[in-house]
Amino acid sequence: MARPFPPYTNTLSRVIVFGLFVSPILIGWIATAINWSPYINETNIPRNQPVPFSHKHHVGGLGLDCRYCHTTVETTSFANIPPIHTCMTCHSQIWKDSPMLAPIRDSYASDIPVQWTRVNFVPDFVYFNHSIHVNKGIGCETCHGRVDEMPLTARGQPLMMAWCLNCHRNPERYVRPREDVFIMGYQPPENQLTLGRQLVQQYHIRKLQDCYTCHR
Amino acid sequence: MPPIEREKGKGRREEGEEKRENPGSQFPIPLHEEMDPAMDRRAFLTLLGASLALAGLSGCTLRPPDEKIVPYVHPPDADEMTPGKPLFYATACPRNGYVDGVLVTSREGRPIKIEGNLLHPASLGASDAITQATLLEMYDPDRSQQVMHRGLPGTWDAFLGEANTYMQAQRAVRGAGLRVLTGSVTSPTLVAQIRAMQAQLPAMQWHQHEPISRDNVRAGAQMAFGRYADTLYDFTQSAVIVSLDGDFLLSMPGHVRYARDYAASRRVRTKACGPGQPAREIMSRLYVAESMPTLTGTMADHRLPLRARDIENVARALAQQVGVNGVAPTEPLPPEVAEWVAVAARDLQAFRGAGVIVPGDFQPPAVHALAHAMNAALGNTGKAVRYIAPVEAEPMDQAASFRKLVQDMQAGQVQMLIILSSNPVYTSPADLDFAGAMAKVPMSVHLGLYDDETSALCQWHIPETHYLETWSDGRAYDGTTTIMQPLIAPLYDNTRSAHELLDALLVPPGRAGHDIVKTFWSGQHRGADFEAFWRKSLNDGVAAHPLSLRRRGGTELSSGASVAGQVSLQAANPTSQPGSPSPVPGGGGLELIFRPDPTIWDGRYANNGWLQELPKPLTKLTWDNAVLMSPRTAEKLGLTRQGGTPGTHPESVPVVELRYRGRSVRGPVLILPGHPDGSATVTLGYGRTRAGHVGTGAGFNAYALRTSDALWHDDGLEIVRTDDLFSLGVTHSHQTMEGRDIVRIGSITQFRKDPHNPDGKEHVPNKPPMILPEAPPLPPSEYAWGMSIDNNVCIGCNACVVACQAENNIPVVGKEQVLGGREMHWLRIDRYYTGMDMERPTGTYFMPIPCMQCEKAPCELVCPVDATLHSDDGLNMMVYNRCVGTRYCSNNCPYKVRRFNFLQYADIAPVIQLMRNPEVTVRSRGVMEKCTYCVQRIQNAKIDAEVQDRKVGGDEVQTACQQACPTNAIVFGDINQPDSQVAQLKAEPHDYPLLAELGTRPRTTYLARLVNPNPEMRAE
Amino acid sequence: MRKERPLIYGLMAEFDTPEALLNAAKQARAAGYRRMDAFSPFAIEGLAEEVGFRFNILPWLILIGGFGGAILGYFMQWYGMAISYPINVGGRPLNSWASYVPPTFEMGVLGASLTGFFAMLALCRLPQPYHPVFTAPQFDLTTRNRFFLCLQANDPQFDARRTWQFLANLHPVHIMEVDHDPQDMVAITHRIHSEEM
Amino acid sequence: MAVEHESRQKGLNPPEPVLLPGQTYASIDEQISAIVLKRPLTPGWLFGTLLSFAFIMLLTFTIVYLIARGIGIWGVDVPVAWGFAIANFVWWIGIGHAGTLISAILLLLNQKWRTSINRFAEAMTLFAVACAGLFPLLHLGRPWAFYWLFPYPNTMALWPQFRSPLIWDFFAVSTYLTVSLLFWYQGLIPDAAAVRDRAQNPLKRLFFGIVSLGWRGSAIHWKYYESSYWLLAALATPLVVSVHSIVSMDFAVGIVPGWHSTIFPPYFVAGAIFSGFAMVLTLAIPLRKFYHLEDMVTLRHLENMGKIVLATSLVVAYGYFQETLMAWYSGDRFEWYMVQDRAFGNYSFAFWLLLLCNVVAPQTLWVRKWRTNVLWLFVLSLIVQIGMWTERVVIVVQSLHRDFMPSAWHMYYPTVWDWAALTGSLGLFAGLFFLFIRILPMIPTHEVQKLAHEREPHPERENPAAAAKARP
Repeated sequence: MARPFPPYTNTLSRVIVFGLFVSPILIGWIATAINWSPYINETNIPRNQPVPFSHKHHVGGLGLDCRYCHTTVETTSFANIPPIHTCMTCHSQIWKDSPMLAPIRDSYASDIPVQWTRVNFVPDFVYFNHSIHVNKGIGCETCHGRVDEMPLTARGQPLMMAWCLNCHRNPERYVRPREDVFIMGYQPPENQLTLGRQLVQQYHIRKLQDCYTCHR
Repeated sequence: MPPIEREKGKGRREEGEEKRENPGSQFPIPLHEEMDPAMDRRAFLTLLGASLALAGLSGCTLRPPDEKIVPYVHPPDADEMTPGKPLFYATACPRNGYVDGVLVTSREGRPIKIEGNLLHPASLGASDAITQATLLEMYDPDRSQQVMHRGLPGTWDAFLGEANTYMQAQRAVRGAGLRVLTGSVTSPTLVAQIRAMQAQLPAMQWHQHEPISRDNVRAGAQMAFGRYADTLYDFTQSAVIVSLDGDFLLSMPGHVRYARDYAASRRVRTKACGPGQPAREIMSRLYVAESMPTLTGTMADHRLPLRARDIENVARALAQQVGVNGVAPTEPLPPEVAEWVAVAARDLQAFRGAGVIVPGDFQPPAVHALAHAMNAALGNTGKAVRYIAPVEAEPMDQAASFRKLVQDMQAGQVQMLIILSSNPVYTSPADLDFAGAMAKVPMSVHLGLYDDETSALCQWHIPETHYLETWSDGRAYDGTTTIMQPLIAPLYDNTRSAHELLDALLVPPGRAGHDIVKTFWSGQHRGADFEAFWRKSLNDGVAAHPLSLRRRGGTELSSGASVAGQVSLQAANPTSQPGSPSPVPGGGGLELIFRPDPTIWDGRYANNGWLQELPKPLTKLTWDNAVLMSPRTAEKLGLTRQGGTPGTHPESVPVVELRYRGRSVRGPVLILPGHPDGSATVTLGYGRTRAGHVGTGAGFNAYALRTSDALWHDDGLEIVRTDDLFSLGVTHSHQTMEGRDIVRIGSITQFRKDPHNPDGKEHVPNKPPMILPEAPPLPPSEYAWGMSIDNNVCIGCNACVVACQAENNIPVVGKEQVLGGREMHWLRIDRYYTGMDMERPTGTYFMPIPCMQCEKAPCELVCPVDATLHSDDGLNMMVYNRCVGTRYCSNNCPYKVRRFNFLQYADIAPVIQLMRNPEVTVRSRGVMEKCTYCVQRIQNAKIDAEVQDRKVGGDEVQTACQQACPTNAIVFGDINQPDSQVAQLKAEPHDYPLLAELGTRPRTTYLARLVNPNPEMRAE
Repeated sequence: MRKERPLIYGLMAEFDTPEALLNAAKQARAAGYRRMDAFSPFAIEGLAEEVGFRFNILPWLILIGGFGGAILGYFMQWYGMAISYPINVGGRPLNSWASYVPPTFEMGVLGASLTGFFAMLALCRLPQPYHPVFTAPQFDLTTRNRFFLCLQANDPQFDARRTWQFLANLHPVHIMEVDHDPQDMVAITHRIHSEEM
Repeated sequence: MAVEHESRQKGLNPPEPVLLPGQTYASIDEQISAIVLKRPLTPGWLFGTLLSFAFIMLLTFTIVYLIARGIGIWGVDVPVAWGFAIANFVWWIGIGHAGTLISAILLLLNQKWRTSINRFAEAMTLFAVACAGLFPLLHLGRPWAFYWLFPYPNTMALWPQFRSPLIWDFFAVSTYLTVSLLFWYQGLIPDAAAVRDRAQNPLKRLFFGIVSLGWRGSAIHWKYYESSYWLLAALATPLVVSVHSIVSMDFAVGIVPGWHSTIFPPYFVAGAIFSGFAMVLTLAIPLRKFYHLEDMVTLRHLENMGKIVLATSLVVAYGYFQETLMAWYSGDRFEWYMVQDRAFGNYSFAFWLLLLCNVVAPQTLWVRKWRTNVLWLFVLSLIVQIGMWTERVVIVVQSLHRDFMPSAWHMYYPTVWDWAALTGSLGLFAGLFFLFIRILPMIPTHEVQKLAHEREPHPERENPAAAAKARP
């Protein structure tokens, strides 16, 4: 009669059966990991720009205030990208021949805007409003990270829904006094929670979990 | 207009899936192709910003694609624009010469919404469906963008060259061969320009042709006063209103204001409920004798359907009974008509000086003369009825004028014809062969928004700038003047306004529109500070100027009394009334009635998807016109609706051939309850052959039957049934309420007895006993949004529907989809008939149905993915980006207010993207959507309030529908604040929730409809 | 008693009726054999007990699996709806337990069934494509119409000759040796036979 | 006609045995494994398979087009947002109930006659559930997002909404599929072993060797096997009831008149068994004919199934009656209108058709002569399936097309794609089944052998001929 299966098939088959158990879990775990990883949410990945603008230099070094360029951040939903005009206020005086700044000068002359690459953005169906966050004592740094340490700007935080909710559910952990909003490298006090709760009261901050807060 | 930032320059778009679905729409290629390469820089940047949003459409990798972000080169002045903040500009929307004041919302330099202008007397903040829809007209990709010369692309300079040679020739003959054809004109600037032209070329002639002409009104005034005059009504003053085929709620100039005033006279409140809603338990009474069902008729307490030609007779009888001397009915009245007349007459007598008689624009002059006489005899003149000098710059008998023009053209006397923003080839009466006559004109110029039927026959076609891109001016029905300012630089280069064209012809190369208008006004302006006047006029949208002495009224004709004198004098000897009794009845048979279309008017809006898909108020018909007739007439002709034959839609209707005065047209039949027997109504404006992708081929052309001697109705119609069937996209085909508690209808008398049950029926209490234990009460919320809709003053005019469509980026789906029951309107207006017999319904009632925002929402319970759920402040949230499209919520919604994107409906044409409201997500295929109470407005209001550390006011947020409503029937607000208007309205006794027995606890509730019948009238 | 690992796996007797097999198993048991197994095309009442089947743990495992699944199921729903992201849905309570019953039940059944099936495999030491008995000639008939009893060599009672004798007394259709390594099967059987005569 | 002839000559009393005499262990095994191992490709089988594959192609094309264009290619609209897709889903799930029912409930009830039909009944269950599972996915507006119905750790920190009957469906159907699969597979193991041992072709040996997991029929194996098999049956029984109850709750939880009814769960379950057994008949009758299994699938089986069809048909009829009665008795305006519209409205033809098929036609089974008439049973089984499908369509479409607001009422017209999806799924079902009967033993050998053993202890002794024949 024909020889039956060789002995090693026992081990083999058992391994396979075990694999059937484990593989779905493993695959799911890997998928989740990827989904939460910077590869997807692009955290800390510097993006190339037509002009290698350095926040490190301008903010960290020269100590410019965020609002010097992003003028509308306190009043509108959108923290505007500064017009070329703003760049030229200084760079018509200093570095005015630097080849690095050629695109800026060209744009200023030709009136054709420079096309920057977006770094921080949320999907089109998310309605984020800068003014309300800034006015309620959420620091720029809280969402954008230490911009003053970014030679080339990168996304400082994952900017995904779970991350947003984290703060919307516990604002007291992140809120800071209004006057400190634009400070980089702000050190939260030891009593952040007590201070936070007090500020939440004072600024009338609510825990907004309603979908309509961001999606319309 | 400033260039814009990319950030807001787009309609919000759904996530990845949709991007994957439209790989074709990669910007910028398609947009560039659409635009003239040499387009103006600012306009280009305007588009650039928008279109860059589309860059995201590429690629579908795991990671989102790189997005570009484009800053200004030079920042805009802070007062001009802050990115992310909407701006509002006042201007005016012209139609048939008259303008309605509007306030246009602009985002980053792009107009995205048209609303009424609070300061403008013809609007008072409200607007109508058509006016709001003109926004889409501006962004219409089919708009003419290219100077055309004999059907081939030409250039403006070439045109100017050729035109000049002709103008020179004309100067030689003092303009004997020059003709200018316009519609009705109220624009002072335009008039001045034409006058200037006439001054240079005395022999030239100015003809007017307005397809929806008001010749009857003018002739009527002539008859009564011996001169032209416009009539103004003030329904707030009136206790008894009698309309003789006068549809003052939808089609008359000033109808928006009239609706507002009429509603004021009908609104019933037990307590004062905020501004404009005083406590009053009396109603005006409305009698309507009409030749086809209109919105005015549906509001009537006593409605009398009559063939159009019988109206005059009723007018005579009524005049006789209210004491106008020397008038008598030309033929005896049938009993029920006689009774109607008698009762109405008694009522009018009882309320002398507090009544109004409104003649219909489409009724013969004699009816108007009689109305004037009656108003005078009853002492209404000077109170509810006032007369002003004509608002039109040059009133004339347009029919005659147009006939003259055609004759001249055929006689070869016309060397140069300038057609300003009208489409005579399509709209000309069938008996005048305008198209044929065009062949005899060596130089014809057509200025128009579209490359249409007329431009096809003209030597030159000049693309016209839309009024939102134009400096101009115009006057409202009451004479109020508005200086119109552009919201955006013309989207397309080469476009010219009428002003610019005429100016260029007079003094080549011509000036810019801004200079023309401003120069004119600086000429008009007496007194020092012109700039102040100019700025204020632009800001208010109402010119503070002699042309309109008072905000309301215009130059008074003369004291009411003396007018009354003239009138009675005239009316005393009817023989002196030319052409009466009119019109000459034709050769028997059925009566054919022509009416403007309630949505696309005379056909000029045929390419407007919003209006094409807007259900016509009564028939709920979309995308087509039809032969409207009463059930009995249809039965007589054997045209009752029949089931489908293979290959046709199962609900198809028979197609008939209309034979009238030797011409014939084929069209589908639609049975309209309440239509008088023995007549058939057709609406104008359909059957366009060169309207554009949307309008071409929709419906049949009723102009082909219309003759210049009987523009509105005449006998002699023969209806022949054909074997063909046709499918009509009717969105609401069921006539009755099936005895369900939907619209509550009561009488004012019953209301005074028991305000809680005005209809005298038993009702399920608002909160029925629940078998299950009550859910724990929701945590106390800061706000509780709610809405109250007053069925009593809703006239079903559709203004709210279009407002909603514009505000919420609601797509147009097309006729096929409507046939499939997939129209997308978040807000629909239901129309129900009451009475056993659809032949003679006892009433017609409207009910706007937005989402009820139920506190116990059945839809939420069944959504498997939490895509629809409840917010703290009581909104029934719909999260598009979470929706997987099971459509269970729609099944479980008893009000059927949910709409589903069965296919990719959202239009991805780049130019349409510019129009989108950036505050609202554009929904992709496969997701559910519905009314959100304009949550974007709520959220922004909240944010603004929070930034200022204050609370949102109870009436601070206005929904789009509320804002547009001419009658203030819709009120939205925070019911947590007892002093808010909505809270007060919900406290009214006759407030009720729809389908209360289901226990859904709607946040939208209704106020019962009340009628005020005359007890003297025998019940039918 | 041999101390070293027995040369063969065991002795196998082939019978042609279930009854004969059952009887044989009984006798073997009576004769003090413990390490044995019986093979048949279909289940035979009481056979398992004879060849040394004791306590059936399977039902208890399934019970545990079932409750485990159900508890997990309800916890998941309660946590998701009431703790992790509490949202007002249709004005219903956050912990609307009634609505959570169906998934809870399904999870319970799922848990139980999975445990049941895989525990069965585990207890049967399956999958096990190779087993010495497969090498026995004619053993393939065990899935058709033959019934086998195998006395294993590692049984303390086992002694090749005596056991053979014992089996022979049960009048099987055949007796054969089952070797660990099928290769020299034939040789061994030859030797034994030669010694017999 | 051969069938009638057969029943006449066998005489009708006493009731048919569940296994005809003269079968030995060997002959049973021989006959069953032969179908898989020895039987050549018959043109009939080939034709059937190819035909069903043609329909599978149709299905595939429909799916591709559906995903490309959107759900709008079907006739669904507002208010009728669910159309054929959901009706098909419910119908298929219903059919999928007979298999587990036969194998589980009848096993517990110790019904001997189940043995020879349960294998392919279970296979039928699997394939039906597979077809059913297709539709809820396809009918989503965004099918690619279906996994949002499943709780998984996502960056949105969101969960499924467990109050929704659709989620219950998701759990019920997936559980049901899993359990039926286990149950079916476990039953298959010993038979796969049998085929393995018969197979000459090494590939088939390998295949069945893998499938049988090295089963060697040890007494211990049998012990655990039976204990687990019984317990699975005990679990499957409430499961099978729960599944269709939950499916019925998709409707019963809704407030739509014609859906919102407490009678739904029992009446859906009965309907499921009804259509399910009809499907078993549809499959069993040709099978026993073409593969000459009259000895094992006897008239007794068919008759018993006929009885069950009759009984369930009565339950279903009671359901219809209850619905109408309650609509009238409750005095609910909407319910009552719905009932009237069902009987006399736009879709009344469907309503009367389903009454004819589901209530009237099965009554013939009171007569034993009809009940044992194989041809009539076959025809009737088809009628019943048409009837039950129509019932689902009526429940879904008719109830929705006229609910609360007369203004929103609108008709539903199926498009060609609706029909394509339906016929396509039929093709898928048939195709799978054709493959199954070629590849796997369609009758559980060991159970039939046990049956034979219980009937006569020593079949081999009594038919040495057969025994000899069976000896390789």
